[in-house]
Amino acid sequence: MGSIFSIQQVINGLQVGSIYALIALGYTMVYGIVRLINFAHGDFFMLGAYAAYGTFFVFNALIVSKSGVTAFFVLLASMAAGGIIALLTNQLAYRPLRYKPKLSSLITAIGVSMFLEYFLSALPMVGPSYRPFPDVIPRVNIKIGTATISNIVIIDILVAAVLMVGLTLLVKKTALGKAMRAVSQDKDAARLMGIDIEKGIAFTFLIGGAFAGAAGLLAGMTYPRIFPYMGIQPGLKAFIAAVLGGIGNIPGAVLGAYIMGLAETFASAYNSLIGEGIAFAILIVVLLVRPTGLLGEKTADKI
Amino acid sequence: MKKFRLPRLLIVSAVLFVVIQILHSREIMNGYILHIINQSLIYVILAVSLNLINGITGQFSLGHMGFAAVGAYVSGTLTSLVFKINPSSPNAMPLFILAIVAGGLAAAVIGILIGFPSLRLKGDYLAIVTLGFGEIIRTVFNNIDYVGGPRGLLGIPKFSNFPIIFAAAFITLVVVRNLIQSSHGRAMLSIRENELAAELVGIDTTHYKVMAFSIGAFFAGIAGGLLAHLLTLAHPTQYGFIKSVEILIMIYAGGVGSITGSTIAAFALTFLSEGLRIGIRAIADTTGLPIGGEWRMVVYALLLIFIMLFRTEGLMGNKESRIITIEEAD
Amino acid sequence: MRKVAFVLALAILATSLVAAQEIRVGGVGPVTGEAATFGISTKNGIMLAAEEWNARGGLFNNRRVRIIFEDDKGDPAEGATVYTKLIQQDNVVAIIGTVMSKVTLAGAPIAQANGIPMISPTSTNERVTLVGDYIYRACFIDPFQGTVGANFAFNELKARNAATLFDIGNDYTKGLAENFRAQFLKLGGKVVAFEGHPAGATDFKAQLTKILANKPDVLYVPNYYNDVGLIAKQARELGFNGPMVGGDGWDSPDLVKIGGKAVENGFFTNHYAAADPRPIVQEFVKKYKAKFGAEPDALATLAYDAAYIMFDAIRRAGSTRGSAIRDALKTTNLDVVSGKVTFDSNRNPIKSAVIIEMKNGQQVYRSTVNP
Amino acid sequence: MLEVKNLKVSYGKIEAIKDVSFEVPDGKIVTLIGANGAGKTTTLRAISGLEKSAGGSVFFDGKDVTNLEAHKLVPLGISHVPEGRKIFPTLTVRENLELAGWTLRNKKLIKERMEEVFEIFPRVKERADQLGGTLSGGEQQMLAVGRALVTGGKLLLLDEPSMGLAPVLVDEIFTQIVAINKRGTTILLVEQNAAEALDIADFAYVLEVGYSTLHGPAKDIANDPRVREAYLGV
Repeated sequence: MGSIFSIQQVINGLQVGSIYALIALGYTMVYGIVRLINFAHGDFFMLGAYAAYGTFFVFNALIVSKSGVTAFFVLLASMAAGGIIALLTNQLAYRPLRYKPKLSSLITAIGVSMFLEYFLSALPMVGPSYRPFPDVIPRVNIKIGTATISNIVIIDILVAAVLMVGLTLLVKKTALGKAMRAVSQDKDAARLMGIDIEKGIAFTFLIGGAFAGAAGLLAGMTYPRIFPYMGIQPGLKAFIAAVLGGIGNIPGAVLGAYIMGLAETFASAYNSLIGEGIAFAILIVVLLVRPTGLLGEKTADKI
Repeated sequence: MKKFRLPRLLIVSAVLFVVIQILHSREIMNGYILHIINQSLIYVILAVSLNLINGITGQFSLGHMGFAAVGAYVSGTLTSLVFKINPSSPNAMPLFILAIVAGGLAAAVIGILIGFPSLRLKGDYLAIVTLGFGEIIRTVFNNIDYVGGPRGLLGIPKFSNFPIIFAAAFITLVVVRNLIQSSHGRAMLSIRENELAAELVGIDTTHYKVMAFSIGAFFAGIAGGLLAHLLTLAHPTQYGFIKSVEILIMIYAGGVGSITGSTIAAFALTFLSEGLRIGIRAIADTTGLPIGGEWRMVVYALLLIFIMLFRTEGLMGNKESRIITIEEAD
Repeated sequence: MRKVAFVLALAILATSLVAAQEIRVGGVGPVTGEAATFGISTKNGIMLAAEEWNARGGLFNNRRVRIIFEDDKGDPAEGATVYTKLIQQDNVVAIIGTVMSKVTLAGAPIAQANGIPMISPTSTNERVTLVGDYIYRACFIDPFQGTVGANFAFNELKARNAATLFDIGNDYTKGLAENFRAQFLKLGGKVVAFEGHPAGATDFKAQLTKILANKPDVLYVPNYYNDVGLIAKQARELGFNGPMVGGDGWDSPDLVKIGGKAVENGFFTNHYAAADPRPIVQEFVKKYKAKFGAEPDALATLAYDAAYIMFDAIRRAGSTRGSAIRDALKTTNLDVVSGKVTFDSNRNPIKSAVIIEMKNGQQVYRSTVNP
Repeated sequence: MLEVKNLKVSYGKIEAIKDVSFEVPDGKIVTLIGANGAGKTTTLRAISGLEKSAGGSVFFDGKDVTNLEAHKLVPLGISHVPEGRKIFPTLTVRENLELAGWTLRNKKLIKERMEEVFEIFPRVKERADQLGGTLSGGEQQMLAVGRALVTGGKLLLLDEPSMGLAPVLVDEIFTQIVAINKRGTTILLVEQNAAEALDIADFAYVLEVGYSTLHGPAKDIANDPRVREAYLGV
């Protein structure tokens, strides 16, 4: 039993959870405002990783002393790539269908996701192969008693925490955040307040995509191997985490992500066969007990 | 009293069946085309049965291939491990059909189980839970060594052929058509349109949702069984959520709630995906561009986006062809 | 007018003669989807082999080979479709493919039923060639590599407590792990942990933490290089310094690029050593690099070999008849990159394995093991 | 102030309104009455830009505003209190009102207007820090009107303000509507409670299955026998 619930396993679970959290944050924002399962979100994550990869090599070639400057631009590139592609996807594929049945945009979302994956995989200079991700920041392992934690894991956890707090403040305290919440709750009413909801939605995609991009960079640093289909599984898991925490709820997404990370870790440590299904099992149990997720707001159906 | 008339669907199906048989036996149509037709027909069963759950009753399910997996594994286990049917023995065919139906029934039982969350959950929440169920089913098969685990269930006899698959697709169409054009179907539609209102006028929504899930799952199980006996194997990775999404694409491209649309889309998308093999090669050969099969899916994805952007309601909208609708006798 | 018609007829005759001279061979591999990188390597290997044979004047009677390569997406259903297409639509005389056992097993019955000989470069599942007498393979089967790995760990590394980590969604890695365990136990060793991870995982620490708590002195990781790189890194991060052993899935230049120093003290069973001075090996590595800008991995090598084996059989058969090619395959005795190949009665290749050690970021030849 | 000419709106193939024309003069209260499904709500939604019209035109202050997007109409001076109030349930009452000042970009002005709203509806002030979703129906209606006042339009579109309210509250709401009108805001009122609406309105239009049929001074319409029979239940 010791090896199942040891400090090391807790650290392992937190690491897995923080990557899920980073993707889930953007996922839950976008879902909250357009109520669309954005299948392409995991691909924005993947694009962020590739943008970071490319930028790293360009900067390494240009600048002799790497370190800080490179890391900054790599982060910028990953966020820009994720954000801009998310924005473009919204404008080209989702916006024209905004007032059509919601499921038609779901299919375009699937189409966009397939396109991004297959396109990158077919593109000669990218290709389907696994690419070794460089150490943007040198990796240092820190010993805590019998457990080991790497500086990358600490960065992951910190970034997830900072982004969560920042996003919560943005949404709760700023006028822009309130407008975003208004749009997510009632689009017509928001328009009647003079809010340009398309701008609000576009902004949300930009932020959500940028977060996904940053998550791609961090995932690349944590698990130094990237490929065009790398977004599918984490995207799915992050979506589950977002639903688990209560979709549209920012702390909920992070909570859901860490619950999933820890549950998967403990389950795999207990018996590797059940590790794979545990995320789904937890999800089903939670939703059956609390259909709006752990922290989801109860909005009763009114006649 | 309704006058007896040979239904249009039966006539059209019979003609198509005979034409395809003749074309194939005269070798005008090669085995490849026939294989794509077989595959399309299996997709017809999957799409029409998913449409019953998703399009008609409005219960967003993302785990449809999980039902197909149950059908494939149950029927495949029966024919290859339990009955150990020798295809040449005289009672092989009845046993095979028995196995396929058993697979469908097993899937229906699972369908009832999965139908229950739909009583509590709606929309995207239901979608993610059905997706979860589908993935769990897949994981379970992946971990049972008796049915091959990650090696897959191998050595399934090749029983599926064009007449059998055609008959199964025809039966699926007739059953689902008759169902949705009956009072049951109208009850299901009313759940999709407004569940609360349906309840208020006294429709037992629980009953109809579970009914949609179990019947939909039954036919998905049949399709899974037929596929397994066409490929001679069943493998867990064939039934993942990406495959469920492919079926979903078919019903939306065809038009939600239209089984005519699902049927056409199942054929159109299967032939499109195959046609692109030849198309991409032709482009590469004529232009000299260094493009290969890896571009096929890029084009497919783009076409999918364009279909949804420019034909949002799907190919058929929610209309049915006159071939599908039941004629009212004058 | 009559003259024009004559010239036209001649032209048609000429082109049809040229077309008749061309021998169509099918190639299959997953070039899209999550296994696409393996499919691309496979395609590259086959294409390079075909180019070389054509440069030498074709397979026989100056008849050049034309590869029709199709994508199976790593999906059995697509595999069945593609095999049917190649046979029925494109009238290929033989098929080289495909990569994954589950897909090959969907295609093989179709090839067998149509009397089209085929050779899979990399499908390791034992049942593949048992489908029938037209079905061959160019790679080891699961039991062989697992056994060699266990012998090596026990005898050479003097390990007594072994642990394994494999992909539960992948039959190749699971098969190797199971056969390793069986042999290691037979030798008198102890398998202190036998853990799997889900397909597509990137974090293996939960399993590794559990494994390392049992203090193994060797870790058997029969995964593909992309996973091995990550597993090695994470194992080292968690404090494991012992040797790691794996199979031919390790053979890729990307192993070191992903795993870095973590793959040092790693050993794997393979078909050949890239540093092998045999000219066929050196030629192949050089040509492959020149054409595709990357070093070949195991998949490219095996695909290249599989194509050579098939082309050689067609040449010796001197015919495009399926049964003739099949009979020629049976008597294969050929030097290819992965060594000298003959086939046993189950149409599996009899060839020796080598043990490669990862040292200073390089593959170093260590020993040869004969079956 | 507002002129609607031959307006037409369709949902897919269903024509919700086929031909509706009317005028709202400056400073007056105009009411649209009609049965359920006559197209009253759709007319308001088309004016404020929530629906696209399929034909006809809308002039506001002499400017053609046909099919202008909703959020662009707000700064021009059209405030719409929609059917069902559409309060943001998880924003507080105060946040609901603040958002209504979105286009003003002037914190002082927003504050002033909020104070005005609190004056008109003291109940809203009492509830200022509660979540919108926790208010009673009457309070939500007051908040909805309050939001419209913060946006500060010259023309206020009111959709069924009395729906689902107790008679006492209905009277209060109608009293406040008159008061708001007295302060200089023009009002276009859609009501099923035709008697009350005709009582406070200056002009009235009758909508029937997508067409505007009768119109005239509210008093005349109230006395029209057909209206009395169909809508006033006399």
